[in-house]
Amino acid sequence: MKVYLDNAATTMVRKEVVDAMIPAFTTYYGNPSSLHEFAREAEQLLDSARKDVAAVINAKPDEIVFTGGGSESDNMALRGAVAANKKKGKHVITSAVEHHAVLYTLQAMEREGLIDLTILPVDEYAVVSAESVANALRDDTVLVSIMFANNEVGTINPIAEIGKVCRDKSVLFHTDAVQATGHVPIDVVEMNIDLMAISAHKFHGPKGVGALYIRKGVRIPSLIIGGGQEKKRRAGTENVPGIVGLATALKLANEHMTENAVKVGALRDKLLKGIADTIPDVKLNGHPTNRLPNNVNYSIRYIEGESILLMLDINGIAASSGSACTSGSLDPSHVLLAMGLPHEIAHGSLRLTLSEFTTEEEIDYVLDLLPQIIQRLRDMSPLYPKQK
Amino acid sequence: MKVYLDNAATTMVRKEVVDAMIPAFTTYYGNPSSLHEFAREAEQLLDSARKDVAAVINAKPDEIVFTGGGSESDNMALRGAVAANKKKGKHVITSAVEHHAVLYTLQAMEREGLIDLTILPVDEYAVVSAESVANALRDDTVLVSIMFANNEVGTINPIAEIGKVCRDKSVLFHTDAVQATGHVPIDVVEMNIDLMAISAHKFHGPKGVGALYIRKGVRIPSLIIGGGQEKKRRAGTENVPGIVGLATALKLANEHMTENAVKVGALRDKLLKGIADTIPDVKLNGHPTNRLPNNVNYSIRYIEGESILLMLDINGIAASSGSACTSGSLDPSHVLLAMGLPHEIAHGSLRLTLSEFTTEEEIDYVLDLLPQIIQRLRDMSPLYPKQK
Amino acid sequence: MYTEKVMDHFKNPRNVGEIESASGVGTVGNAKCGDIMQIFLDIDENEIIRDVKFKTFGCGAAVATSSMATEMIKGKSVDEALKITNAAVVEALEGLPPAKIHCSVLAEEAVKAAIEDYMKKRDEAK
Amino acid sequence: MYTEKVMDHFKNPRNVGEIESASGVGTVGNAKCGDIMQIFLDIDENEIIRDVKFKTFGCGAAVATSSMATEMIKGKSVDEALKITNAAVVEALEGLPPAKIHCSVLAEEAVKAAIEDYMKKRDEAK
Ligand SMILES: Cc1ncc(COP(=O)(O)O)c(C=O)c1O
Ligand SMILES: Cc1ncc(COP(=O)(O)O)c(C=O)c1O
Repeated sequence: MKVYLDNAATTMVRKEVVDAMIPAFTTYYGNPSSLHEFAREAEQLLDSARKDVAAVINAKPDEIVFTGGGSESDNMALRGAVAANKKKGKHVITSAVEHHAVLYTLQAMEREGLIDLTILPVDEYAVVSAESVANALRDDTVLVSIMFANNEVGTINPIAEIGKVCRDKSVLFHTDAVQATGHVPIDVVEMNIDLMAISAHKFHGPKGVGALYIRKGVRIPSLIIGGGQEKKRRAGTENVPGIVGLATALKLANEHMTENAVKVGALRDKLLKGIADTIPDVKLNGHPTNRLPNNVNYSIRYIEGESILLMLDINGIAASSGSACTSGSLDPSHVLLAMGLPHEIAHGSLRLTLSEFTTEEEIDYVLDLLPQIIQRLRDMSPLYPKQK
Repeated sequence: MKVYLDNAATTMVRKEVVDAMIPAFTTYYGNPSSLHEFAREAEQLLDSARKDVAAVINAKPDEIVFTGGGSESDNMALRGAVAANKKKGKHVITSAVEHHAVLYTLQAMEREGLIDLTILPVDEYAVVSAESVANALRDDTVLVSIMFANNEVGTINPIAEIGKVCRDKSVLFHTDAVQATGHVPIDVVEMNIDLMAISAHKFHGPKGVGALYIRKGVRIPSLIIGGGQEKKRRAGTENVPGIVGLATALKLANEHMTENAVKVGALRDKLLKGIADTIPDVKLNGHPTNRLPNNVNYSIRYIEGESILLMLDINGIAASSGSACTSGSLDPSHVLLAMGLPHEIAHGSLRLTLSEFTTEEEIDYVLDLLPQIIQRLRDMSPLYPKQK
Repeated sequence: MYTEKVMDHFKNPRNVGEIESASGVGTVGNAKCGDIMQIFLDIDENEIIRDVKFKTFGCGAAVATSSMATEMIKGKSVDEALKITNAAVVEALEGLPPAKIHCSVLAEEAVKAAIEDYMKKRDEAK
Repeated sequence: MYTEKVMDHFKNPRNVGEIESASGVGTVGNAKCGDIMQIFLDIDENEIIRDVKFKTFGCGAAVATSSMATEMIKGKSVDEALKITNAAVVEALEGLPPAKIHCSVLAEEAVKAAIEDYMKKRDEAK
């Protein structure tokens, strides 16, 4: 049996999305900037994709800029917002549990002397509170960047509250919503969001395409300079098939959001409970209720994450430990450490992330295997207390 | 009849490429950074794509970084090379006929105070000579960026000579090979190229994916920061299907390069001659022989480019005037002006760019229609001498 | 990018041509900017525009606005024709892309230049 | 990412366990860095390693290098076992990813620590 439980890393592109993309590869392949029928067809695809994406987050179509992915959207938002506000100041606030596309970018900008950076701590559930943001704001604060939902532990932040705090002080608020978009409701107006990063491959769309919501009135320079595409906000021939894929996937995710949250949430709860019931010495990471419906993250004492992944993989189960991009590295998750976990426990985390394509049989299979795997590895571990 | 002659703007994705991409959307959809079978499958696709791309330009696989397109590759090369050589100096040399992804980026960097910029003039054929580069080199020159082939007029520059001049002085040489890759032979070693931008959608690959060749030993910082993908040179989940598409398209283009150059070149020559024979007062733009095999660019006196495009479009023919990304703008082509054309003539240029899918019937159709269209517009023009 | 109305006037421009010994001729724009419009008027003794022709070097919008402007003033009195505005031309064409509004301005200017030329000739003839 | 040999030793680790009243025990690494290796030796009067067991907290490479190292020294004399190098362990495993070489170093260190422990005990007993 093959079980894919690494949907926070990336998702399968759904059939409807591939079907929607194919005509843009082979028939409506014109460059939208050209002046002819092929170009107009491509432009219409772009326009309708932009409308669809905007509608899902309650934005206006021209507030959506399509990019080459979530990381590019984050980089563009951060560098752009800081460059546009040089005169006002250079203080930026973020949190300790951000994705590296935000954290490393801001840290690089700090090293380049472009910003003064405040990295807010989080509570034991990885929540960033609106109060901590409010307390960190200074007269020279130009940007607050707090993620919508955490990619490792699934915790959802109080984005509307943080947005309000920022708007009240006229400070730009960027949120990395790469994990949240298509999974939980987002209203950029109600939540007072100024900038928001989206990535298609996290909701059954294609890799290599994303979007940045830029609220009307917020002007930021381009990260990629050249042709006048995307109203001069992002140069480069538009990735029409990818953009169509992003929009199709997001529209579908949105239409079935409630129903999927219930369905996926039920399987997730079964998995959560099953693990807690059959495996001793485990600790749930992330907020118990304010979390993405598809996220399970446990620390499993006495053993190390990679070994668990390898054992699962041998048995056909795809999972992860921390985030995908750092799973090759030796450091334990910066998210778990920021939540206060000791190093040796942070090393032993297991993230299982479901999708609407996950079945109950798959969950049963995992619940059947996991206890044996854990026991086997524990029996090998010098940390595991004997006779336990 | 529908005739697509705007292949310099973008190309149709060929069937073999779409077929190669589909499994990466729906089956091998893992995140290459994860630790499981889905991830390893995706990683293998990436590895073999990297090998294929490297082989075509005589590079080593780990000298290839995949990006979100030609513009991103150019921006990354330029910003990266300058940032990496701050200590040596900040003088950069480029040419007046570069694509805006190079020219506007360098001009923005000049405004930001990051560089001193020398923009070399070109000759009447848009050629940048190696002598002019040699003469412009200074002790504090850190980068030369000269395009391989021009996107508007198709002129091919003496890249190997320019590369030699730069290497002799240990100055980094970047070439924007977006129009050349897959169309003419490129050998990065023999040509002494340090950095080279590639874009898939110019050779029947997908939009939104490109590559940057970075010679071993050349270290440049990332443009997009975050996860450790592409050996920490370009953050963001790898666009596996797009990269597979790029590699498949480039491999095919390379395998059939000679045969296509002959086939496309013959049709191009028929079109060139047909226009010269039937339409008076036209001027071929670009080098008569050192030009891309698929490029036709004529200035057509007394009339304006957009009108010609509209008339062609009404008759099913997709063409362009200057480059696609500026066709919406009011300025005449900066390339034609740099070549010394007067404004009113630069306004009336027509670019017809063929592909291996162009047929003789299509060329005949264009040759049949074009004289009437031109005559009709000339009859409407106050510039057209009477009784001519 | 263009409305159907614009494309109709581009494809089938009304009143293309010149008028020999016209009552007034107006030429505006320049080739450097990519647009030249020329309007020829034939005005009768009651100051009614009996006939009008145009020649245009320029983009689709330049041709369409010239064509539309000639239609709008044909048969009108000189005084009425002077009231033509670029906004009215745009409206009659059911809209123009933002980057092309300047063409409608040129069309308005061409009409006015032709009428001024007529008035100058008329006053000189007095 | 791992060779077949590594995966074989990870899936079927040789000599897992502990030895009660071992001749020597070596423990290296720490949980903070994500790897702990423990090696237990049973050494006979001729200084031959009669039996060896290990326990490891760590990644796949940590398990595989421990397993391989125990295989390589089992039946060997203490002197021979002291000559084990991390490079030899890597070679026996047909390679390790660059980021995992430190695991082979740990395995070498664990063997040496266990032998040192044995020697210390032996010398104290004299
Ligand atoms: C010479 C040249 N450089 C760069 C680019 C930019 O490539 P892309 O549109 O893939 O970003 C293009 C085409 O648009 C080009 O023709
Ligand atoms: C929270 C978060 N931000 C940003 C990213 C980066 O997105 P992408 O890989 O599309 O560049 C990811 C996923 O990789 C993520 O989970």
